[in-house]
Amino acid sequence: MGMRAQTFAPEETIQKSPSSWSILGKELIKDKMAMISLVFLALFLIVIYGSIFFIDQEAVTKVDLTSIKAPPSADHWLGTDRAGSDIFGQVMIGARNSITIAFAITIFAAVIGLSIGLIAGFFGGIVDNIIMRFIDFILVLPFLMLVIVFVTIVPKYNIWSFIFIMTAFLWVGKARLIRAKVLAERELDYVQASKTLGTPNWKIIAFGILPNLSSIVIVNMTLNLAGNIGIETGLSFLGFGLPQSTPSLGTIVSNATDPDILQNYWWMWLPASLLILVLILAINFVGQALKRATDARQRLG
Amino acid sequence: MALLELNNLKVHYPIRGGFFQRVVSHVKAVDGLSIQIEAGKTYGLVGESGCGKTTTGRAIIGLNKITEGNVTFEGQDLTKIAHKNQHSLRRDIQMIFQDPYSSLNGRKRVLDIIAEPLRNFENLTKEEERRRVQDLLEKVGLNPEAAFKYPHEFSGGQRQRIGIARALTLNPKLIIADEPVSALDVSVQAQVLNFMKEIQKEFNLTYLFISHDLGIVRHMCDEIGIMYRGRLVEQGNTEDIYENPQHVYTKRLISAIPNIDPGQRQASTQARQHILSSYQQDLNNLLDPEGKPLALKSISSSHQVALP
Amino acid sequence: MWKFTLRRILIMIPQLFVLSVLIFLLAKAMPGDALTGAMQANPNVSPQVLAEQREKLGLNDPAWQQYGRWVGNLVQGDLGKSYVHKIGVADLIGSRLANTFYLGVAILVLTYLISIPLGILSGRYQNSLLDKTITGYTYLSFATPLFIFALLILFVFGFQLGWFPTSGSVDVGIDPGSGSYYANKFYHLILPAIAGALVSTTATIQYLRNEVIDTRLKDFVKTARSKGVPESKVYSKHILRNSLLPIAAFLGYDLTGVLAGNLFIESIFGYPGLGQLFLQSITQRDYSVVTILVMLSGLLALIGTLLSDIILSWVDPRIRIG
Amino acid sequence: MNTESVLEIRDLTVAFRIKDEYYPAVDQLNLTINKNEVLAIVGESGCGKSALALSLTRLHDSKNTRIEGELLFKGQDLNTLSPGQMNKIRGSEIGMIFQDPLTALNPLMTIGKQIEENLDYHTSLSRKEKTKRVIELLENVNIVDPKRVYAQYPHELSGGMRQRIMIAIAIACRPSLIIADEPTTALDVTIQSQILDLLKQLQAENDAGIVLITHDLGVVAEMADRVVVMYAGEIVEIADVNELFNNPKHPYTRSLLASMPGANVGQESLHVIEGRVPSLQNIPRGSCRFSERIPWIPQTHHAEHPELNEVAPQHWVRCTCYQNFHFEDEVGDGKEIVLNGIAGTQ
Repeated sequence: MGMRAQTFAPEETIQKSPSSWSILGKELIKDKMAMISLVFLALFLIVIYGSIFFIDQEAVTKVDLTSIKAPPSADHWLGTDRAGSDIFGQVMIGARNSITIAFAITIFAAVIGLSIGLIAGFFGGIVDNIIMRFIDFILVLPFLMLVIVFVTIVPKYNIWSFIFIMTAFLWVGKARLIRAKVLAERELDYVQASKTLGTPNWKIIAFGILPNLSSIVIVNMTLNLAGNIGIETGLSFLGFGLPQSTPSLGTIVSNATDPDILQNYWWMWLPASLLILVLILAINFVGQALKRATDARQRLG
Repeated sequence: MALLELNNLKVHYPIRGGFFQRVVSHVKAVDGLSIQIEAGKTYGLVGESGCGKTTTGRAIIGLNKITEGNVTFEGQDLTKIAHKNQHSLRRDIQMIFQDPYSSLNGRKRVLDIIAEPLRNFENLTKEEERRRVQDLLEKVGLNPEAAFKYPHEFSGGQRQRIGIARALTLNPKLIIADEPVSALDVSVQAQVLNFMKEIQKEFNLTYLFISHDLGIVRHMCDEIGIMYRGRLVEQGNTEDIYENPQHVYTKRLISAIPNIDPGQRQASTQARQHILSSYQQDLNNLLDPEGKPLALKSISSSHQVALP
Repeated sequence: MWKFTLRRILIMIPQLFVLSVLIFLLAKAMPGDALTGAMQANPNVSPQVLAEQREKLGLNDPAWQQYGRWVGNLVQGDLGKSYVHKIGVADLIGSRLANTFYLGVAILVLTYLISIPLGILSGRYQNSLLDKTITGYTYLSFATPLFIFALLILFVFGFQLGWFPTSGSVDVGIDPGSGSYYANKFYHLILPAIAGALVSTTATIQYLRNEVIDTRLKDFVKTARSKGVPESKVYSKHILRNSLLPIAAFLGYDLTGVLAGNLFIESIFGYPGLGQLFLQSITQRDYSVVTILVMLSGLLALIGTLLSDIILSWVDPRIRIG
Repeated sequence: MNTESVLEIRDLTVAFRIKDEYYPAVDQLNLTINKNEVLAIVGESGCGKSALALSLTRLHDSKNTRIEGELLFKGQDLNTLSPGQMNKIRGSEIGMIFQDPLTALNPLMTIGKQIEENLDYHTSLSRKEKTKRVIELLENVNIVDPKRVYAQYPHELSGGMRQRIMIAIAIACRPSLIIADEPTTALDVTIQSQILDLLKQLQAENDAGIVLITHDLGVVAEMADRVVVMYAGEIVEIADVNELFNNPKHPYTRSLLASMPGANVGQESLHVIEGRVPSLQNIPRGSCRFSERIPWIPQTHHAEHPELNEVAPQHWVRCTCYQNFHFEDEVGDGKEIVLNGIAGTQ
C-alpha cells in the first residue's frame, strides 16, 4: 500500500474518497452472501413480526396432553414439546422476542457507549481518565456470572431488568472503540481548524467528528446485534435470560438439557438452534461486508 | 505598535509518570519566546523539528495552553481575556494548516467548510452565505461551482487553496501558516506561495509563517526568527539572517541549505564542515546552564542575536 | 522492570477493593443469609433463637463492619461454608478446580495450536483458496454461539455416533490415580475441549491474519527483502514476531482464564468443574459458594490483565523503558 | 571519470495493476548506471521514480506489478533470475536505503542484529567476525559509541542516526550499486546535509554507483554527477549535473527550476506549472506527455513520437518542443520571466 500510494499519490487520493454510504451499499451488492443474507433477514423479519396477527401466544403455550412430544406433522409443523405445545409457534414467538430484545440492547448500549466514548475521547484529560478507569474495571468483571446473579436476585424481574443489566455491561466495549477512534480523529487538522474558527465543541463533535465515525458505528452495531442475540439466547438456554413469560429461542433450545430429548426428539431443540445459527450468520455476513467497505485494505477487488 | 506581540511566551507540557500518573516533569516546548510582528509583514519562524515553532503558532490561536507570558494582539492581551470573549477576538486571527488532506472534513461540501466560520460569527441567509463563499472561491482561483463538491474531488494544491479561503472568510488581520506547503510538490508549492503573496497585498494580511524550509522562508518573509529549544537564537530581516548570520546555529542552518549551483559543491561542503566544527566547539558557550539559548542582544536596529 | 510490575500491582489494589465491595453488596442483596441454610436443615428452630444467632454472628452490625469481617476472613483463607454440600467453600472449590483446570488447559492449548498456524497462513496467502477457506471457517465460528455448537457436537459425536462420552469427567468405578483413570479423564475431555477451542479460535485467527497482512506491508519488511533475506526467513524473523506481539497482550487473560470455568461447556457436557458448580449453586441458592466463585473470577481477570501487561513489557522493547 | 557500467536498463516497463488492467508507471526506459557515479533521478510524485527504484531489485509486489525489459547487472539480466538468485544479489551486490528510517527498521530487533542479518546471508564470517564488522560499519557511518548502539533498538535513536544505520545496512557487503530512495526527505536540513556528506564520503571510499531518487533539486545539485529528469513514467532529460543546471533544455526541467524558491532568490513570484501530474490511468501515452501542461506551445512544435535526442554530448532531451519553448508570459524567445501573479495560479 505504502509503495503504491506513493507512486501515484496525487490523483489516486483524489479519486478514492473514504466518504459515504455509497461505498457501503456498493460493497453489499458486490458480496453475494451479504446480499442473500440481507434479503433473508428482511423476509424473516416480515414473517415473524407479521405472525403477531395470526399466532396467538396463549394458544401456542397451551398445555395439550393429547399430543405430547409429537413429531412434526401437518398440525404441528415442528412437532410439540413435553407439554404438548406447538414448537413452530414457539419458534416464531421466540425469534420475535430474541430479535426485539437484542435490538433494544444494541441500541441502548450504542447510545450510551457512543455518548460516553465521544466525550471521553474528545475532551481527554481527567474526564477521560476517570471514564477509562471505570470502563477497564467493568471489563474485568465476570460478565455472565454477574448477569446470572442479577437475574436471580432482582425481585420483580422482567424484560426491562434484563435489558438494563445487559446494557450496563455492553456499552463499555462500544465506548472504548469510539473513544479510540475519536482520539485519533480529534488530532486531525480539520478538528483543529474548527476550533480556530470558533465552532463550539458540541458542534465539532456532532457535525464534525460523528459523521466520520458513522460507518464504524453502523458496522459495530450490526456485529453487536448478532453477538447480543447469541448472548441472550445463551443465557435463556441456561435459564437466566428472558423471564418465563417471554419465551426466547434459547428457552426452546434448553429442552436439549434433557439428554433424552437431545438424543431422541430433535425437533424440540434442533430447529431453534439452527435458526439462531442462521440468524447470527446472516447478520454477520452483512456486518462483515460493511466492515470490508470501511476498511479499504480488505475491500473486494 | 506591532500587530502581534509575544512577550516571554512559555508553553510547557506536563510529563506524567510514576505512581498514579503524577506530573514528574515538563517538556518546555516554548520557553521564553518574545517576538513582534508588524502589520502587513510576514514573519518567518524557522527551526528544526522539535524546536517549538508549531507549538508557538498553536498557542497564539488557542490550540495549546499558554503556561506563562503574554500574547498581545492589537494592544489587547489575549491571555487575560475571559474565555467567552476570546472567540470574537480570534476571528481576526486565522490559521492555515500543513496537511491539505486532513485539514478539510471529507464529509462536508466545500460550501459548508468555507461557511463554517460565517455560521459561527455572522447571521447570514443561505443565499448571502452562498454568495460570500462563491466570491471567496473566485478569489482563490477556483470555480464557484466548486462550492457544491466534496474535498476529495480536488488536488492537494486546490485543497490548500480551499483551506486558505476558509481562513479568509472572516477578513482576518493575522494568518498563522504552519508549514503551508511542505506537503506539496515543488510546482504546486510555487502556486500556493504565489497566491499567498497575492492575497497578502489584496487584504493587507500579516503572516506568521512557520517553516523548516529556509529557501521558502527567504522567498516569503520580511522578518525571520530562528528558533532553537523553545527560544530565539537570532532575529532579523531577511538580509540580516541570510547575508550576515551571527549565531553559530543560524550559520549552520544556512550552510545546510543545498547549494543550487553544482559548480560550488566543493566549496559549500568545505564551508559546511568548517561551520560544523565551530558549531561543535562554540555551541555550549552560547547556551545557559539549562541548555537553552541566551537572551537576545541587539547588534543593529533590525538584528538581534543570542550571544553572551 | 520491578518498578513497572510493582506499579501495576499497586494500580490493582483499588480495583480489587471496588470489586470486593461490589460483590459484598451483591451478596447482601441475595435473599437469605448465613442462617437461611441452617434453617432449611432444621426447620424447627424458633425465630427467637435465630435472632440471637444473627446478633451473635454480627449480621445486625453496620454494613461496613460486616464488610471488614468478610474481607478479613477471605484474606485469612476462610471462604465460608456451603450449606448445600455441608463443607467449606474452599474445599468444595478445591474438589472441582482440577477438572476446570484440565479443561481450561486443553481448550487453551488447542486454541493456540489451531489459531496461530491458521492465522499466519491466512494472512500470508491472503485471498488464496486457503485463506478463503480459513476466513469462511472464522465467519462460521464467529457466528456460532458456543452453546449451540456444543450441543450440536455433543449430539453428533456423543449421541448419534457414540464416539465420546456424553457426560462427566471420568467414568465411575475406575481406580483413581491409575493409568487408565487418566486415560479415561482425557477421553472425557476431548469433546468439550474441541467444542470450546473451535469457537474461541476465531478472534485470534482474525486478529493474527490482519496483523500479518499489515506487517507484510511495513517498510522494515521491504528493508529485510532488500538485504536479500529469503522469503521464508522474512516471515519467520520479521513478520511473525511483529505480528504475534499483539497476541501476547491476550495471553495473560487466557492463562488465568484457564481456572475460571466455562458455564456453557461444563453445563452441556455435564462436566463437574467450577462453571457447573456455579450454576448448581445458584439454582440451589447456595449463595456463599456463588459469592466466592464470582470473586474468584474477578480476581483471575485482574491478575490476567496484570500478567498481560507484564508479558507485553517483556516482549516489546519499546515498552521496556517506561 | 570511470565509465564502466554497473547496471544497464533496457526497455524497462513497470506496470501496476489497477482493477484488472496494467498501467505502466515506468515506460520503456533505457538507462545506464556507471561505476563510481551518483546518478540522480528527479521528478515530482507520480513521475515513476520510486517505481523505477524498487523495480531495480524487483521489490514490487509481484501480484500487482509486471516488470518487462532487461536489467543487465554485471552481465546478467536481473529480470530473469529466480527469487533465490535475486536474494543473493540483494544486500550484497545492490544495497538499498529508504525514505523513512523509522519505519524502515524492525522495531523489535537490535541495531546490531539488523546490520548483521545482511552479513548472515552473504558472508561466511564467524559470529565474532560479524560483530566486529558491524562495529566497524557503525564507525564508518560516524556513529559515536558503536558498541552501545549495537545493542540498542531503533526507537532509542534519533532520525539521523537511524538513517545512518540504514546506510550501514546498505553498505555492509560493499555493494557495487546503492539505490537511495529519497534518503533525506524525512530529515531536518542539518541532518540532511550530514547524511549527504556521509554518502559522498562513502562513495569516494568504495567504487559503488549510487542511484539517488529525489524530488529535491537542491539535493541533486549537491550530490549528483549525472541527472535524469522523469515525467509521467518517461525520461525527459539526461545530462551531466553542471550542464543540467546551467543549460536546462526540456520544458519540464526548466519549469521545475523556475518554481524553486531557493533557485530564484529575489523573485517576487515563482513559476507555476499549469495543470497537474496525470494519474497512472490518464497519462497521455504516445505523444509528448508534457504537452498538456504547456498548452501555449503549438502541437506542431512537439514530435509525433517523442524520442530522446542527444542535443549536446551526453545531453539527451525528449521531444522537439524544447527548441522553441518559452514560458507563457515570456515574449517569444525572451529570457526575462515576467509573471503576473494570479494568472499563473489557475
